[in-house]
Amino acid sequence: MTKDVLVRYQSEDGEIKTEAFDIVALSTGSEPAAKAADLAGRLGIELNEWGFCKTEKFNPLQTTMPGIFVCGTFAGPKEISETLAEAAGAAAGALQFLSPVAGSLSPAPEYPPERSVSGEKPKVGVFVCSCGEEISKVVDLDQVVSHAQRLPDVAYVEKVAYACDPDTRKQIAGKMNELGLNRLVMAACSPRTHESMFQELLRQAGLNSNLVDIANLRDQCAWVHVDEPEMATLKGKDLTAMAVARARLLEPIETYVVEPKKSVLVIGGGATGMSSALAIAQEGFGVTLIEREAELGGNLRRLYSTAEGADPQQFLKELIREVESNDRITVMLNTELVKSTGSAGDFRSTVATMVAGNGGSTETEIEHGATVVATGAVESRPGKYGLGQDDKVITQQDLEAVIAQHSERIKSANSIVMIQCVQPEDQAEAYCSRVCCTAAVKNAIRIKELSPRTDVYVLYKDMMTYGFREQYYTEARRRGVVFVRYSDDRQPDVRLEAGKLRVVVEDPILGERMALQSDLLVLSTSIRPAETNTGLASVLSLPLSREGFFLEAHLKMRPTDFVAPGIFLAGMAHYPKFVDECLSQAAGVAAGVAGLLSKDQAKFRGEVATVDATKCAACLTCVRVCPFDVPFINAEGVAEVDPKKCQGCGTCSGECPAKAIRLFNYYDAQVLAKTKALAGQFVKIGEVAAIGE
Amino acid sequence: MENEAEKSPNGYEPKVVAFACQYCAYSAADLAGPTGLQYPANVRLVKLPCTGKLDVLYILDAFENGADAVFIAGCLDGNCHHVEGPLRAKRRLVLANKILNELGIGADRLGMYQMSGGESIRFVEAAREMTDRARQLGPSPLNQRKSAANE
Amino acid sequence: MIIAEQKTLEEIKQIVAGYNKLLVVGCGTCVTVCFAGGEKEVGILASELRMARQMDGQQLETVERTIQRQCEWEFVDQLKDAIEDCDAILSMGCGVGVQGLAERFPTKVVLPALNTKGMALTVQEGLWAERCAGCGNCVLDKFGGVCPIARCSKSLQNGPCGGSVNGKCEIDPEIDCGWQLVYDRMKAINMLDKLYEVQEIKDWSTARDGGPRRINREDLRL
Amino acid sequence: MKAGSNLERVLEAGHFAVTAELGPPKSADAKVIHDKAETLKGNCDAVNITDNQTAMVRMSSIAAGTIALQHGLDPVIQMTCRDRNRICMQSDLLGAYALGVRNVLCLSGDHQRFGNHPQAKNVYDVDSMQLIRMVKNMRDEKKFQCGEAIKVEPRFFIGAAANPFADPFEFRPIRLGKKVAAGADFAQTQLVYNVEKFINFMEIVRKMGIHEKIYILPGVGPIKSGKAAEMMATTVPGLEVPDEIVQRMKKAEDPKAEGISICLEIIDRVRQIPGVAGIHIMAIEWEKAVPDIVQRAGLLPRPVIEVVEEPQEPPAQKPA
Repeated sequence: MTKDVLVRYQSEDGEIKTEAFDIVALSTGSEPAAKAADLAGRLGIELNEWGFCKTEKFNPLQTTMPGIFVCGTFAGPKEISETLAEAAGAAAGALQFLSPVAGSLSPAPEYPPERSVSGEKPKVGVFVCSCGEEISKVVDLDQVVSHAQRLPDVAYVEKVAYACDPDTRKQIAGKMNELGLNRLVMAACSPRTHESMFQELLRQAGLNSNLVDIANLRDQCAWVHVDEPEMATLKGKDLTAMAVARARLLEPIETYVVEPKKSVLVIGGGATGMSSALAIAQEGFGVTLIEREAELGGNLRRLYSTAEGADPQQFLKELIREVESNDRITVMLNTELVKSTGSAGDFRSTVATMVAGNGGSTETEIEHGATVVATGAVESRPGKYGLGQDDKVITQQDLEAVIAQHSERIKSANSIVMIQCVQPEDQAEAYCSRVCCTAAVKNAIRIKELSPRTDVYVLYKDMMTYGFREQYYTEARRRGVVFVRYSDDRQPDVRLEAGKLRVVVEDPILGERMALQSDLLVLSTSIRPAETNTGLASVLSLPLSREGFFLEAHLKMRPTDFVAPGIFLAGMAHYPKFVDECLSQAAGVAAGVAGLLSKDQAKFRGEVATVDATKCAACLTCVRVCPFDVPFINAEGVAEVDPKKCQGCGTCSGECPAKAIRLFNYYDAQVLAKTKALAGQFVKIGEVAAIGE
Repeated sequence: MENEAEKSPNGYEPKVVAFACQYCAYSAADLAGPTGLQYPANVRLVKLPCTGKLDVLYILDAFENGADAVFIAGCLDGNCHHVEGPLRAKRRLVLANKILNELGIGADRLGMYQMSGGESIRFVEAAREMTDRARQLGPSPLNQRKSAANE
Repeated sequence: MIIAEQKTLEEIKQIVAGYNKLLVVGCGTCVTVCFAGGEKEVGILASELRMARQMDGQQLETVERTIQRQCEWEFVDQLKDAIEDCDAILSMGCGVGVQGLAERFPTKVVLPALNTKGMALTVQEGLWAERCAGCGNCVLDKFGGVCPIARCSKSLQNGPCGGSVNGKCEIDPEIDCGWQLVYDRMKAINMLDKLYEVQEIKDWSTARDGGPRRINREDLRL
Repeated sequence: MKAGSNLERVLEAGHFAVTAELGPPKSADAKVIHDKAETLKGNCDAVNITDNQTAMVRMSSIAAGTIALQHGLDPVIQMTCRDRNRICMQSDLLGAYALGVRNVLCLSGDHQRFGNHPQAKNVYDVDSMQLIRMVKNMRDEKKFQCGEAIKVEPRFFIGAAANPFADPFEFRPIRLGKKVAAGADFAQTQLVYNVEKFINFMEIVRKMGIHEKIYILPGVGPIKSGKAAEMMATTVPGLEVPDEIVQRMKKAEDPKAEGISICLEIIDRVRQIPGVAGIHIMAIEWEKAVPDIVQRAGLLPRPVIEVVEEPQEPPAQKPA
């Protein structure tokens, strides 16, 4: 008995195959939580036909009961980042009811007063986390522990199971206190995800939050060296030693306080931009909404129906009316961002408004505490299959207008063919545009509703009508829409013969070539990032993905943030999305903005460059190399860096020939401590005069 | 793993130090595990806020302290959070390469890779390539001299 | 500012051969600005030299210090404590700095790590170009503010030689013809006619040709 | 008569003068000079003895000039500012005069970067303009540069160089004018291949009246091969060889013959230009071509002018 699992399945060419597998993983669908109906009943909210929370297309976070919001998978199956955006959005929804007191209620955690560690010899506590078994099943933590015990200034070493567990953190904080430890080394997971947690721990222990270094034993050791336990253990010891070496030299961080400007710049006047502007305005902040085009609405202007039946044009009209009548919102049309400086809470931007007629523009300076990027995306129009050459070849967005405004064209058509996944030749990266399958299915149904006799063919590679949208696919099939799959190596062939479109496609299941006469050929073209993204990314110093969309701070955990504080992201500027998804994210952004601006003081950790005036030769190197034009030569004739503007990249300190500029947390001595630790070298604390020197 | 077999019989395991930008390469390295990727355990990352912070001294110090190979891992050109970090880093490598060649350590022990924060595969390729190179080149001549001196 | 650049590693290695504990001294003014001998370069060179020595199977100990100016006794004196147990001082200052250290520490070996190149301005980050030859008798009033002594390869004072082509000097296409610059400037400020005068033979006694120069300000000296 | 050299007498007499270049050897071999002198004898009015041309060490121009004198040639010794300071220059001038040399051509000199001693320290104590003035003051004021009197002064016919092809072009005639003001009696130019540009130059020179104050001898010379033509066109700063000539040289079946015929064409054209007082043939390391060129240009025989106290006829163009 091998205990293999035998799987019998039918291959594409119809052959029945049987194959043996060691493991079979089933991707099962998600269903509402068992007690969802119960809860819904008690809250008085309605559920949809699948038992998930019922929502409306254009109000995706609102339950049927005013004042009750929904987020996450209770409203339908979805991805982590979406649930997080929705969570923030639902919070923003709730905030609307609390706007007069927004922010003042947020419970500031109570911390003991901070103990000064200046003048103290480093006393390092090393806590080695097994992360359940995630780390310990690869790395021999006992060896790490005994190695750590021999490192200089290490006063205490302990192995813990889950350092992220609140109780464990409390215990660690207690231990720090009890033993008078003044530096913390966590041999655990990635600082990217957990540093702030351990910083908080230090504050609980009455220490400055900066006195921690993390040895990334999980993400950068155990998880990636599964098959080399001995080498991984060796590396684990090194990483811990490197962390200890740097921790010994860490200094308390100063926090800079800014009184945030209570206003927001929203870039993009589509559905996303407008709804985030509204949500932000409802929180009590002023909004300047800039739109490149001459009118508001963006892509939504060209959307005439939704699969779910809601009327986008009606919604749009309402939205524009609300935005225009809101006295906290200033709308600027024909306007683009040309310059933006400053930092979270205190931005200063210049926008240019095209003056009609003369081709010139006027510039306006705007002060704002936060920025929202909601610049959308565009349907591409590649010159494929005759698009742009023959008016019988149109895009899915064109079809929206034809159905809504020229239904006679539909009614007179005998046959309409749609081709999915049409990507421009010059599109470097292949990606799924997510909305086009549903759009095709929706429009196919509309065609069938208008003209049941018209044949509709959808040539597709892969139909992705995810979530509840699957019902429309079923509906379309029921109405007789024919779906024909094609593959990348056998793309449909379109010819114009005697004024008629002839589409030839090879049906992989039948293995036969089908020739379809077509009165209208509809292409589902890929949704492209706006061409202005590159310029805007450079003005705002923001990263773009390889595809050219804006890149959020974290793929899963921070879907509406950029790494740069104070700048937020929503809608199709991020990647192609449905309207409801855009609106959820827009609401999420409003929550992020409120979190930043509702406080009287926004605090920023001073991971910034500082100049040692006694060493500065005023050589201007920093002035020349800073990508953000921050350093300047001050009245005393030496370089100066405004900590509120410094982005903390360290370019100036990397280049300064006098070593007069140091970047907090990346002092040379601190960085070099890590490489020296590799060779078992640890500087004597007294020898590093002021650490940065 | 394919590298396993190549691990040298005399027990030489190269030490590879990577200076990684926190926005891209450090994140790419973090994401390798969850994406099901593995790379040689010889690589130790030192996090930088940006490759613009890179100092030639860091590279020299890594070699002086026993690294057999060093690589810089930064953002893609035009996609740097701080605009031109990788461009600066590349300029600084010009000097570092010159020094390594003059010293006889060899600039081929120093590499530069660029990736976005999500491209763990690129990070893994970089880690493998530099580790393989360090294996092929053998221990850094500095380490050879040192061990010879100790014997 | 004075510009200088580092000697080759090979040359410095030979210069410091035989010394086992070196005090590497940077200078915080001119040579810092031209990336030749500031604190950053001190760190890099010290590391290079240690590794170079290690490559030869030997050891070198370095002590790294950077003072504000090696041409001032008060700053030079700050090195006193570090000097005693070093075999030699490797100065990363200009030629003045090296001699400053040598004069102040008469019994110590002081070695140069830089080649001093002259007086220059920063054309752009990483590019410095000579502007003054220190002739001791400034003639810039006659040449529209462009010095033909420093900027013409032949120090001609009466116009360009026959090697001036497309604004470049015959000796190097990277070097501007000093006389083209003079000509353009004089034209721009409407003073071309000044160039018609024959410049008499120059008195070089004010330059280094007249012997080591010094400036003596009796009003300042005690 | 300022110096009474053959060259001065020929020019004063209004003849179309011919000078040729005689390059001293890179050795101590006097025979080379003797041979070259024999070749040139009777084919020119004076021979220019180059002074460590292109900064390559060669036999001293004064020494080689003295040998040329033995063959009855009238040497124009060249003197650059690169290798001598004012003390040495004046000393050499006294010696050269004592040995019978009567012409001197004052030059800046090629930078040593191109020569065989690029590590040398150059002098440039004095520039070519100042050298001209110094030679003139020694002759006319009987004074050393420092102002001290000279008992027996050296009397030289003073030559200057001019390059109509270098930049800035507008300054070139002015610079020649300055040399006249400094005291130059005659000027020899860089090799002329771009005749059009030289015509332009002369036009400005005439407008400024310079040609009335100085004898101008454009430099001409035969090119030996297509490769040489290309090299001259691309690598020699301040020398202009039009593409048309390069092409002709490259296509020629007998490049040497073609080189000579191009040279003859150019001589023919520059002779027509008002203000041109003669030609200076620079057949670099190809002195043997000179007799042929002079003969075919119809410039033979060279005039023989008796040495007399005063000129017998008034000169056509009298320098001021």
